[in-house]
Amino acid sequence: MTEAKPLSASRIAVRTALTLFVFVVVFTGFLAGAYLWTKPAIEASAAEEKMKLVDEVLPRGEYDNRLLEDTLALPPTPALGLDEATTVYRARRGGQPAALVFEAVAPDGYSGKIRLLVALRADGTVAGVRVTQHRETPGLGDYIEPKKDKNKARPWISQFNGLATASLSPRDWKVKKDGGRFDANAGATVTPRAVVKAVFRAVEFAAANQDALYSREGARP
Amino acid sequence: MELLVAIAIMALGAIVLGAALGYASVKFRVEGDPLIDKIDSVLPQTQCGQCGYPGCHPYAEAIAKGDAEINLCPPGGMEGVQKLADLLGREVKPLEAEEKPPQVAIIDENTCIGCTLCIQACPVDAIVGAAKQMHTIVAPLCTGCELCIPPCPVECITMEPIGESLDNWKWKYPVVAILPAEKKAA
Amino acid sequence: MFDLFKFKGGVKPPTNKAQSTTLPIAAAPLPARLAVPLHQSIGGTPRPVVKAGDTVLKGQLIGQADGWISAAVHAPTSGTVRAVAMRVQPHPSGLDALSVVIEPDGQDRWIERQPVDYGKLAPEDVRELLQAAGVVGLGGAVFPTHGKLTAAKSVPMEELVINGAECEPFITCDDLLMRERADEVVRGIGIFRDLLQPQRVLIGVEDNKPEAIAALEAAVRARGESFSVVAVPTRYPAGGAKQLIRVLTGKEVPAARRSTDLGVQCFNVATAYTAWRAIAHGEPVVSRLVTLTGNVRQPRNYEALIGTPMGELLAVAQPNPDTDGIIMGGPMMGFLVPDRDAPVVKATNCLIAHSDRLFPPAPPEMPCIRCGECARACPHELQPFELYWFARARNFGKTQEYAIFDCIECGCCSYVCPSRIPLVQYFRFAKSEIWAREREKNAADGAKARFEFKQQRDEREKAEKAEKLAKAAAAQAAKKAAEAAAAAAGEAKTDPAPAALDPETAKRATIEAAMARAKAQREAAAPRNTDNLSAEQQAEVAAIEARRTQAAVPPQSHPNGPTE
Amino acid sequence: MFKSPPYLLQDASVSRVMTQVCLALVPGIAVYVWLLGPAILIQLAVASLAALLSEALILRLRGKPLALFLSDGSAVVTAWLIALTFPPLAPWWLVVVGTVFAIVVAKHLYGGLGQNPFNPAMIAFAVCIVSFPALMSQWPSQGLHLSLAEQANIVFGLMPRVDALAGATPLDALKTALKLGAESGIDVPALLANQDIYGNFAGRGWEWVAAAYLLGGLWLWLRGVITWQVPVAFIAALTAISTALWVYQPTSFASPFFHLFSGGAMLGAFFIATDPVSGCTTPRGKLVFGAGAGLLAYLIRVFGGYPDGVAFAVLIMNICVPVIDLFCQPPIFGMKDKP
Amino acid sequence: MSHYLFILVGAVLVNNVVLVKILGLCPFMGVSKKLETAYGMGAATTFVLTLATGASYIIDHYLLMPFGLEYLRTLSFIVTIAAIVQLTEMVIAKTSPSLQQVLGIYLPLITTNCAVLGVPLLNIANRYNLVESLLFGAGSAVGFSLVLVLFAGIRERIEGADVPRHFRGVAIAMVTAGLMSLAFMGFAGLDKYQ
Amino acid sequence: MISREEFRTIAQNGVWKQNTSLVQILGLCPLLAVTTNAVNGIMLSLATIIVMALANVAVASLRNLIPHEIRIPVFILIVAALVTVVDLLFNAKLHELYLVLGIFIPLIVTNCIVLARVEAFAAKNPPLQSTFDGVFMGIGMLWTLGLLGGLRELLGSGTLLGGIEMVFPGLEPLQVLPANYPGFLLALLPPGAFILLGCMIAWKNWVEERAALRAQQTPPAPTANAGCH
Ligand SMILES: Cc1cc2nc3c(=O)[nH]c(=O)nc-3n(C[C@H](O)[C@H](O)[C@H](O)COP(=O)(O)O)c2cc1C
Ligand SMILES: Cc1cc2nc3c(=O)[nH]c(=O)nc-3n(C[C@H](O)[C@H](O)[C@H](O)COP(=O)(O)O)c2cc1C
Ligand SMILES: Cc1cc2nc3c(=O)[nH]c(=O)nc-3n(C[C@H](O)[C@H](O)[C@H](O)COP(=O)(O)O)c2cc1C
Ligand SMILES: Cc1cc2nc3c(=O)[nH]c(=O)nc-3n(C[C@H](O)[C@H](O)[C@H](O)CO)c2cc1C
Ligand code: SF4
Ligand code: SF4
Ligand code: SF4
Ligand code: SF4
Ligand code: FES
Repeated sequence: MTEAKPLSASRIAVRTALTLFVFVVVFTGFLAGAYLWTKPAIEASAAEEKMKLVDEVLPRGEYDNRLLEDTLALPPTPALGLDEATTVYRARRGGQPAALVFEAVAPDGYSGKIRLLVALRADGTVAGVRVTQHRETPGLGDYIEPKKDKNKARPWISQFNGLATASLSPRDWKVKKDGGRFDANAGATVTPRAVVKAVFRAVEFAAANQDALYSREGARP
Repeated sequence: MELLVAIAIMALGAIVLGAALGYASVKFRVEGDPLIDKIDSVLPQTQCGQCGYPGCHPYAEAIAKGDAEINLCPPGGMEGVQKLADLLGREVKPLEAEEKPPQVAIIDENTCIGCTLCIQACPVDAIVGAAKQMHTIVAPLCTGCELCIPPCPVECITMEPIGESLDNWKWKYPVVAILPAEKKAA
Repeated sequence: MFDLFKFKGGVKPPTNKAQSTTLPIAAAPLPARLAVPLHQSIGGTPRPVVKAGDTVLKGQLIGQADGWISAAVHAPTSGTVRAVAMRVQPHPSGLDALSVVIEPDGQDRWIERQPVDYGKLAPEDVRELLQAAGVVGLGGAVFPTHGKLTAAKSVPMEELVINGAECEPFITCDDLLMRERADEVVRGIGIFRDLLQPQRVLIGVEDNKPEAIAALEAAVRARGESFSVVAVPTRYPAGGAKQLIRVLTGKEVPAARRSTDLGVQCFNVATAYTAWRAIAHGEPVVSRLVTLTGNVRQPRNYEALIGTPMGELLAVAQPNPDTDGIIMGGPMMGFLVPDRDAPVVKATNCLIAHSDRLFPPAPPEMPCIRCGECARACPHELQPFELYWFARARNFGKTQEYAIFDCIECGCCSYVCPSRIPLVQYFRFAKSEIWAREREKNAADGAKARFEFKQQRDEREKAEKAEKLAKAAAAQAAKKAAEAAAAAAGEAKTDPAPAALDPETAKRATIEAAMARAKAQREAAAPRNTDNLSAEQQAEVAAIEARRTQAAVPPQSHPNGPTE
Repeated sequence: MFKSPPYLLQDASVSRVMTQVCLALVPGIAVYVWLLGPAILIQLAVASLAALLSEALILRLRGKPLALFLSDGSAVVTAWLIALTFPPLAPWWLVVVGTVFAIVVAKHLYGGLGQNPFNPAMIAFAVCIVSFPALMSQWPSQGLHLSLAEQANIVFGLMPRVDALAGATPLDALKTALKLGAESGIDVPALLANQDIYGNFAGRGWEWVAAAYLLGGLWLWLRGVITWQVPVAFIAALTAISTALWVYQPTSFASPFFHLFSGGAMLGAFFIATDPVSGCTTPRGKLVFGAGAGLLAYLIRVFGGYPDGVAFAVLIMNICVPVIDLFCQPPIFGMKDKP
Repeated sequence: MSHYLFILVGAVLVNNVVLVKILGLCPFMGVSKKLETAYGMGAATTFVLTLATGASYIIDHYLLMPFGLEYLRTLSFIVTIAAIVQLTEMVIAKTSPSLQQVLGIYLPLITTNCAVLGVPLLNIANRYNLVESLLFGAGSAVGFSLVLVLFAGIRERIEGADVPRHFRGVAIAMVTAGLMSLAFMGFAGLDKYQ
Repeated sequence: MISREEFRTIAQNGVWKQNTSLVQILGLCPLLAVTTNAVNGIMLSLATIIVMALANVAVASLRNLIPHEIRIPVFILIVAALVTVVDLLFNAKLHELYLVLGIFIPLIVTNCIVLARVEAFAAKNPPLQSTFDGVFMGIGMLWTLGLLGGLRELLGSGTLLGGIEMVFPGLEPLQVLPANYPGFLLALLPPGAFILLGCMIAWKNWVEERAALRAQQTPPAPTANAGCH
């Protein structure tokens, strides 16, 4: 190392800043290049990811529009248990409303919020429900997630599939233990109660605002 | 365009940080290394050079610089290694040489020729005597480093283990009565 | 009545005192040989003033006090000094120490005793008399008594506490002393009182010794003194000086301070007795009361000469056949004497014949369950289990944080421990390790200072030598210049150096053999770690080597050295 | 012969201490059996066996004397406390997993008796409730009367675990009810009025078991096995916080009586938080430890994710023990005026 | 208001960075052998972490997001943090040699403490605003220091225990951290009202 | 170039002797956080290997250009750039796994191993050695993460290679233990990770002790000869 006579603080500062500057420019450039190169792939896989989720609640065959692009921004909606803005996806078939896919939150799970993705057909039947995020007790309350459900053939969450909302009274929207029509694993009824309640509220909300939801101007293809 | 914005923003940050760092590195420079003194205080100060350095302080410097292992000082023993490991957060390593019991040098008074060679060699002035006179080692001052042995032309210096007396007797570690049920691991 | 305070902790082991109090004090028979250790008190070891072959009289000085904190040692009986040599000590280590071995002549002849009226003496003279008479604390600590007889300058002396508690089980020598010689004890206390001038004198006796209390009270009354004889609750270690001071005065003496700083001083009753004998009868301390008890047929207190072999003394009490050892002191703080020949010393208040029947071996040591019993029993309110935890792990720094040096080794903690851990042993181990370390550290500091001094000196010598050389060179250059100037014609000049070296090379041959040997040895020692040294280090090593070679020069001028 | 002073020793031993703890548990166990059936006896046996076997195994592996340590009784205390905190009809392997984990990991990895920083029994409970929450929250429903043989069959998996047995403890039931919240119209006093579940003042049956633990605990204190600081601080803290919230909103918070006599409160106060090994040892430290455990137990059982909080509260306080003790060192002899 | 309290309690206890989120383990393991060093490391980390959350929030919101440069987060955050650490180090070395002696060897380790980068990233994932970010950052740091100190206390005690040979040292420390983490699961749910 | 001997030491150090997880006790966060199954652990290790190797090359080649006072920021800059590239790649190609690994991909930057190796090795050694060092350190990390992940998975759910479908769509996890194995959930949670890692470290201590014992029992031939009478 060169043991030159000590430079002044400002000289050193300038020298260091310049060296760092050069390195930063080079590496940021490199990084930005990489970003631009992978960008399309990332966007594609993000979209695919979303579609995969949607596919679980709403079969592809039921609509023909590009669902991810026919969206509506929803402000925070207490009826859905949401305290932040979300997006509603609108499925159409031949231009006609087919189904709504939207998020809902059950605030009163055993250990906090349970986030759901709900698909409600235009005819008032539930196409499907999926849990997207939860913190329920592993091994006890987590059977709401089909992957964790011991009953692989008919996971608990699939009970919602095809429910005709119109034919149900509010009393039915309960677990069997409370006199409703939904099963629940013995020893863990807090979680299903919360989910059932949330789905019920979400479906009611969507049904009541169906027209507005389908028609309001959002991003249309 | 995006690329240029990215580079511009990062470059701005780089200049600010670089300037701050460069400035601080000059303004806050510290001299000396307090670590060396800490290490030195752990070393036994026998000054025997068995570590391969001319005395304890140079060895401490070498450790602080990261040039030397912490297990080179036989007089410090495993305990010293342990202390250094604690101080520096390094792993404990077994000592390079085996530990010796404490000892003092004794000069055979009949053989000594009074050459003063051992006086020069003793790092801690533990030998008294004048040229052509018989030399004696002041036992309490002797650190047992053995440095005086090689220079003696007539081999009159020997090392003797320090015996137990009422002054240095120590209570032993209490015998632990719990013994393995089965034969002790041989 | 007197308001008593309490000390925390303590235990109540069975006292076992009744056995040895049935008979009065008797004189122990004269042994065949006495070995009197010179070091019998805290402080400096007395210097022997007799040598083998000397005849001595009873009470004749044989060891001169060495320094102020030290006490003289005297011949216990008349006879001949057989040796001044290393003899086994009454110490757990079983190591030897310098002792005066005396063969009694059987006549037990006193030297001339000089009673004095201490009232006429200056206090310093009284203290010196006590030192010369070898009066030391007989409560166990054997601290030279004269050293404790000065009041602190800044604090008024409030209480003089006299320790007649005798809290250890089995021991009854103080009890019998107080019963039979109460008057002399009270007179001895009078001496202490006069020297220290306390406001009150409190004599503390455990309430399980009613006879002693009665005797002392009678003696105090008879002498017209104002001492209070106080019965304190029987609880070990009520006789510990700090505990007794606490109980009687409410003062707590911290470990780091002296009791005089709090205006209290404490003496054992036997110490007071010996002080009186020394002053008023001119009798130095040559004997003491020893309780012989335990696994013996006839427990009793004896007045035994210092230096009596313990085995021989104990035989007087007729030990049972299964006796397999002797405990010196009580069962709580005493220790098994490693050798039956160890002599009775001033600290020997009791010998207990040991047998497994009397003291069953402790069940195996279990791990500490942190139950806290020991902490509740500790009279010094320490946390013995923490001390143990760290002592066991050899974490001595932590033991000091937990105040290991406040531990008085009373044994209460071991006594109560459900895990049967020899806690006190761990503490003794830790303490002696810490002391050893302290010694080592002092030695290392000294070594470092001397090393640095030597280095400086070497530096200076080098510099001086260089200067001298430079001067010589300059002088030579000047001379040469002058010569050159003189021989202007430019004669060929001769170099004087080889000529100067010649005689030296010749001399060197004479000790070549020795040098070769030394070199071989040096080389055997040298290679260690030298191969991967940095350049500077190698340079430094080379410099050291150079210095050594240089140092080898001086003796070469004395060729006949090796044969001397 | 190696002997060291003092040569006199008091007549005391670890096994005696542990035996006294077991004895003190007996009244509680008796009431338990009387009111809730004999299944607990099976669990006690299973746990004790598992504890002794695993302890023997690991002692062997570590080359320690078997007889000495097996007879010290500490493993049995651990085992009994595990059995008493697990649901009485839990499958046998659950108890075994918990016990083995307690003995091997929580106790012997730290060197065995006396050296474990965490309470082994509570580690067992925590491990099992975290790993097997379903099984750990199945308590026999009230009024379920099964014979010893039937209960044994359930425990050993020979009989299906009927749903009827999936009751909940009073604490759990209360918590579940509260979760349904105001909209379900349930308030605490109404709920607790249900004699079938809540008995006289806490859970039906449970209140008397707890009372018996209290009795056993007092006996331990009289015998000097435990000191007063931990139980008193524990109970005081639990009472204080539960009273405060109860007074503040009696419709949503249960009374202090309920909290003191349900779940593991009494067992915890006298037998678990008092574990000398894993708890604080200084007098003031014990007060802090007990109060902290009581407070946390309440917070966890009322606001947290688990029906009862005693186990986690004790474990959390175990973590703090060294630091608490460090700051609570009592002054030593002669140093009282100095801080 | 109570929302902020829950964020804080959540960060300190319920979602403790070390024991629940599993971040910052290397210094947690490395600097917990002695209580003394644990105090120092805790203080230093608290300082750096709080500063880092603030700085990264500002960078993210005012430099990166407006230009859609989110992919530069990692890069810009970590470089900023490294600079902050180095500045802290220099300032400490100059102003407090005693602190430097205790922390000298460990301060550089802070840069490689995952928590210091992880917490800002979690802030973004949680979409916290500035105040929330700072609270979460400070809470995490306090949580880190708290468990570090408690852990050091236990480790000092275990030093003296008769731990089986092969488990001595890091292995038993790891087991201890596991049991601490188990105990911390007891806090689960205490922040659910957030 | 690199000698065989050098190569062997580098390999040995990386894989066993200086194993980052078991000996250096560094890089613990990913080690414990992502090893809920073997696949996660292995994939993250692969990402780390790439970063480490490239970072070592970069630093070793540029080491003479970097001024001392900004050494650390520049090293970090290099590492961070590489990590971001890997992050982008995972996002693009293995999106599901990307979501599972979450912040632990960007956290490779602060993985102490990477910087420690850069500081300790690459900054002082030529590029080739540094590359190998990075790769073998990574391999050491890979097997520990894989093993720990596998153990946790097996104990926790009775399966192996869970999550393999995220890397190779179409493959299925193996059910190793009986289907009615209740699952020891603790193993999948943080406490289980800590405890199992503790056991792995103890296991390594045990292996080394045995190796040392064996080496002692069969001393090298000449010594044995000299030892006999
Ligand atoms: C540790 C633990 C975790 C639990 N987690 C859940 C859960 O996530 N979901 C749930 O519904 N019940 C859970 N429970 C059970 C509830 O506390 C309650 O007992 C149950 O939901 C009541 O169900 P029941 O009405 O069928 O008796 C848990 C219980 C325990 C002890
Ligand atoms: C170096 C030294 C000096 C002492 N000086 C005095 C003193 O001046 N006055 C005094 O009363 N005691 C002095 N002592 C004695 C102790 O403070 C204490 O009183 C004595 O050891 C008896 O205590 P014990 O038998 O309870 O252990 C001294 C002790 C030592 C070691
Ligand atoms: C635990 C313990 C118990 C003691 N018991 C007594 C005792 O019973 N009687 C006694 O005179 N001294 C006893 N001592 C010694 C006293 O502390 C103190 O040294 C003595 O009273 C001072 O007087 P002295 O200098 O005249 O010996 C005991 C000391 C300790 C540490
Ligand atoms: C008063 C008392 C309470 C105890 N409590 C427990 C306990 O809660 N859990 C436990 O495992 N062991 C307990 N033990 C037994 C023993 O202390 C424990 O197993 C040790 O932690 C093992 O080292 C207790 C022992 C006593 C004396
Ligand atoms: S070996 Fe130890 S004692 Fe000797 S000089 Fe070196 S450091 Fe000092
Ligand atoms: S006398 Fe010899 S052994 Fe002793 S210190 Fe001096 S040189 Fe070393
Ligand atoms: S009495 Fe014994 S077992 Fe109890 S705490 Fe003290 S040392 Fe430990
Ligand atoms: S021996 Fe020491 S620690 Fe034990 S009780 Fe006595 S003073 Fe306390
Ligand atoms: S990997 Fe080292 S701190 Fe996280």
